[in-house]
Amino acid sequence: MHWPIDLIVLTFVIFCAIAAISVKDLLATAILFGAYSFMMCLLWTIMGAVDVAFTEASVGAGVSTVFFVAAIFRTSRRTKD
Amino acid sequence: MKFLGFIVVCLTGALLLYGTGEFPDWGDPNSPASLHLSDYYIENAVDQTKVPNLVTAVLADYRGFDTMFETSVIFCAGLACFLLLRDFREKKERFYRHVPTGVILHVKSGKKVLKTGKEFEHMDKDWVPSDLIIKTVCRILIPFIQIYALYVVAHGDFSPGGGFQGGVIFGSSLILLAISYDLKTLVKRIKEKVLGIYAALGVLIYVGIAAICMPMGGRFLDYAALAPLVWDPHHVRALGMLGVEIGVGMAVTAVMAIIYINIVSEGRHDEGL
Amino acid sequence: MDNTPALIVVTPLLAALFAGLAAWIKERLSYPIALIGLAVSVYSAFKVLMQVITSGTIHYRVAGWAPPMGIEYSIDLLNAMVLLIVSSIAFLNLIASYKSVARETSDRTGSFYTMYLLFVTGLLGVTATGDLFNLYVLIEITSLTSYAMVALGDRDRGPLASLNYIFIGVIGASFYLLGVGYLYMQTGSLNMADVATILSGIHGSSTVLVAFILMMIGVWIKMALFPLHVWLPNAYSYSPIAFARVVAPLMTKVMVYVMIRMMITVFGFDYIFKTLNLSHAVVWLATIAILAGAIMALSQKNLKKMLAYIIVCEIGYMVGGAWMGNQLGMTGAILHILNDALMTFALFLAVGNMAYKLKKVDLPDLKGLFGKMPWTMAGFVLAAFSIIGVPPTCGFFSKWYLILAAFEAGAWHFAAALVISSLICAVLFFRVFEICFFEPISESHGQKDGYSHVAIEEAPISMLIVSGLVSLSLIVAGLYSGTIVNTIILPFLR
Amino acid sequence: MTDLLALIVAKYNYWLYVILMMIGLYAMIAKNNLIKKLVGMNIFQTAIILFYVSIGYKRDATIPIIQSAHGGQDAHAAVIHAADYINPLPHVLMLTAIVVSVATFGVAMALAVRIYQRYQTLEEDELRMRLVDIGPEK
Repeated sequence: MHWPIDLIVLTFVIFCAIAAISVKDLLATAILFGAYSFMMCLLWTIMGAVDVAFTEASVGAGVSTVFFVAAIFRTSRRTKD
Repeated sequence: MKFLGFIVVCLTGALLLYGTGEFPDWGDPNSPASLHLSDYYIENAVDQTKVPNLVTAVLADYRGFDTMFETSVIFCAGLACFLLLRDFREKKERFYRHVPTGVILHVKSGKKVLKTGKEFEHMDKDWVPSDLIIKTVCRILIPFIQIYALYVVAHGDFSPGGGFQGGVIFGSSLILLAISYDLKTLVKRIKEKVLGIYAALGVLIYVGIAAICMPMGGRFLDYAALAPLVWDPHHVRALGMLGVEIGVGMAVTAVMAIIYINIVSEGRHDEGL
Repeated sequence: MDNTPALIVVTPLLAALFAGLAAWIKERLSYPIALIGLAVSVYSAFKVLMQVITSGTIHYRVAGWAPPMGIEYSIDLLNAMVLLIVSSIAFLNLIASYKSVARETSDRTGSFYTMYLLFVTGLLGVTATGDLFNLYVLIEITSLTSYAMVALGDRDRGPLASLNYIFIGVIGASFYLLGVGYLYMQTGSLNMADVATILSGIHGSSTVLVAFILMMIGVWIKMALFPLHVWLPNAYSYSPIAFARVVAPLMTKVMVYVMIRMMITVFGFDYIFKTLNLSHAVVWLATIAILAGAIMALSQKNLKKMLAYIIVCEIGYMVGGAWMGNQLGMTGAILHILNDALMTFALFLAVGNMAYKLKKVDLPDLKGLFGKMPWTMAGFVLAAFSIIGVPPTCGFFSKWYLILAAFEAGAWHFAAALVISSLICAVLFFRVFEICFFEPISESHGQKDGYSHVAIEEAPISMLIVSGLVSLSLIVAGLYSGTIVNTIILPFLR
Repeated sequence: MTDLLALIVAKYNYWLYVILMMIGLYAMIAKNNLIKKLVGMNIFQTAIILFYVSIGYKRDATIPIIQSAHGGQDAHAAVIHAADYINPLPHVLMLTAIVVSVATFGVAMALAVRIYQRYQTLEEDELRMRLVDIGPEK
């Protein structure tokens, strides 16, 4: 029975998601989004999807965040919402 | 717009929740999803393909056709970034740094190119002095990351991982090089042309292995037809999958680097993070 | 072993990769490679169609695994017809657009052809596949290529239109994917035929209902049915002309094909029309779509935008016909896939020729075009007649079937919308003809007194030949539509 | 009480995935900044992946890598029980979906950079104003 762990991580995921779309600094969004991806990856490991979790760890938390930061570097950090 | 969006979202949520009403319980071993195809794969995949990681077996063999197009999607993304952003015009403004004194030269326009070497070095516009610790650590780390990436590609048959994950890790090692030094270091080492050819070649390895099966008397992607070509006909499917994974790894590595370089330098390939 | 079904899809993909590689060596090499790849694809599609007509549905197991385990191509008459349409239109367009590609994307033609071939691969794969998830991956290939292409065309507005297209397109594809997930939850399978057999036992399930709604919304977003059409006009009018000419006739039609495939093969008529009884609601929706598309087309000042709204209107015809719930309606809808692909292609070829010479195609720019580009205009007039529905062009026949179906089902509002939209199209096109024929050329073009002294400035010969060929094929398709219905559509529906 | 708890345990994963998806969809529709919209798009896509992975999960089962096959020769000796392993098919599908989503994300980022190059802003209302400024379309 590991549903309590699953539930806790899932709550974290939802917190990260809400935080990522509501902070007013895009760089913070990028980092929170990386945290979100990593939490998601933990969740999938708990559910036994190791390959998917591995991919998410390298793509979502890794490369996507880098693309994100790169794009913010070339555009702007400021946002109105 | 916000209010309308809220209504649409609530409607969608209600629809989806309504659909969950008749779902089997979470983790129920007797749900239809885990009985029909899943049982077949779990019981027969190892026998038929000699690959213990079922995900790889299904990914590269039973549903290898999906994966082929998935690799094409990645190739397509790299190509799209190239097409959208690549800008072949040289920037007129250049910065150089005189290494011994630390004096910065700002060339506003003009054709003359300073020879970079011991005395002068290129400098980015938003330049910060690169840190010795970061440079050294990354220099040590990068080869290990790359070896790990190769391990992930090669060991995808037995443990989690495979071409895609390995490729992403290898690609991120290149990106790390660009971040810890500067973009010019990466672009100088690996030419744009090499990356482009690698991306296309990776997908071509996949499609090529799949297509060779046809003149060999099999169907498209039927690795069993390749048996006369390999040294170990008993494991021909596993070997076919390995070849395919290498192709995927190459394509993904190159595409990740292409996307990063183009985004970070706005397509000019001169300066970046 | 006969591998022709696989060749239809695989050769464009292989050609795309070789074209991509060749572009790094010499940019000029990629065009002939693309041409050869598509030619093989057309030949294979033709061969498969003949085979299906003589000996019935072809089942091709990719990788040699039996259907529910592996991916299967099951090509019946409907698939085979759409495959032939897609590959030949893509091939013809490639011939016609050599010059315009060289002009619009001068320093990266190789990449353009690679992208083009990948797009065609996606469309062909969507049409040929018999697997629900494979369909999703291929839809993503077509979408990704079109996102990039839309951004390439108009440098000012293209990227923004493309990003909006991405948001909407991702929602559409994700809804489809969710629908597949809900189906997988209840059936445990992804193969269309297999899912259909399992579904026939669990028609009452709410999960299946939600899956059906999600998949339909996803496909409707992708085909731009009326309230979900917002991405289409911008996306089609900003992309480079060589790409617009292939995306406008094919993308939406292939998505209509996907909808019909879902209705017939996966869910079945019994489920849709007896268990759910959704026919009335959707036919009303289609009626509104037709009227809205036609009225929005009236208010456009740019020829490309106007045609894009006419496409929105035509989608209403096909959706309405398919959901009418009788054989006539389905016949009309399938025949209209063929006819509308040809008509739209002919129209966009003509517009492409104009855009090649005039640079922009706002309505005032077209003054005196009959004198300047007589052959192009001849093709345009034929295609316009076909859209309006003048016999013996092919547009008339599919409309005829649709109207008969509407009468049979008692859907008077749909029949009325068909007639009204045809009238609006007539008004639209005659307004264009009037501008092109009667209004004298403006001073800025360098001519002094009217069209009598206008030098003929035609588009390149390769464009004209293709344009003429396709426009003539509208009449041929019209004359032979009885044969098409009897040999392909009716046997399929039985 | 125990019934309710059992129901929650049985279904909460699916409910929370719906909530996550609503968050993503709301960000895509209602947010003003294009990059925020992209984040919403990614959340939306990962929510779907979470849903698929939840389908595949089986109680009391292990990850879909067959242990006995590592042994080499005696691979056929051990009998494989399907109930002991998690369903691998959703994982395969989701690997593909992740790849597709990162590809879309990359292209969208490239487009965002292009838009910023042209208009110096990524806010939707400002972009709309700039579009009015450049006048009627060509």
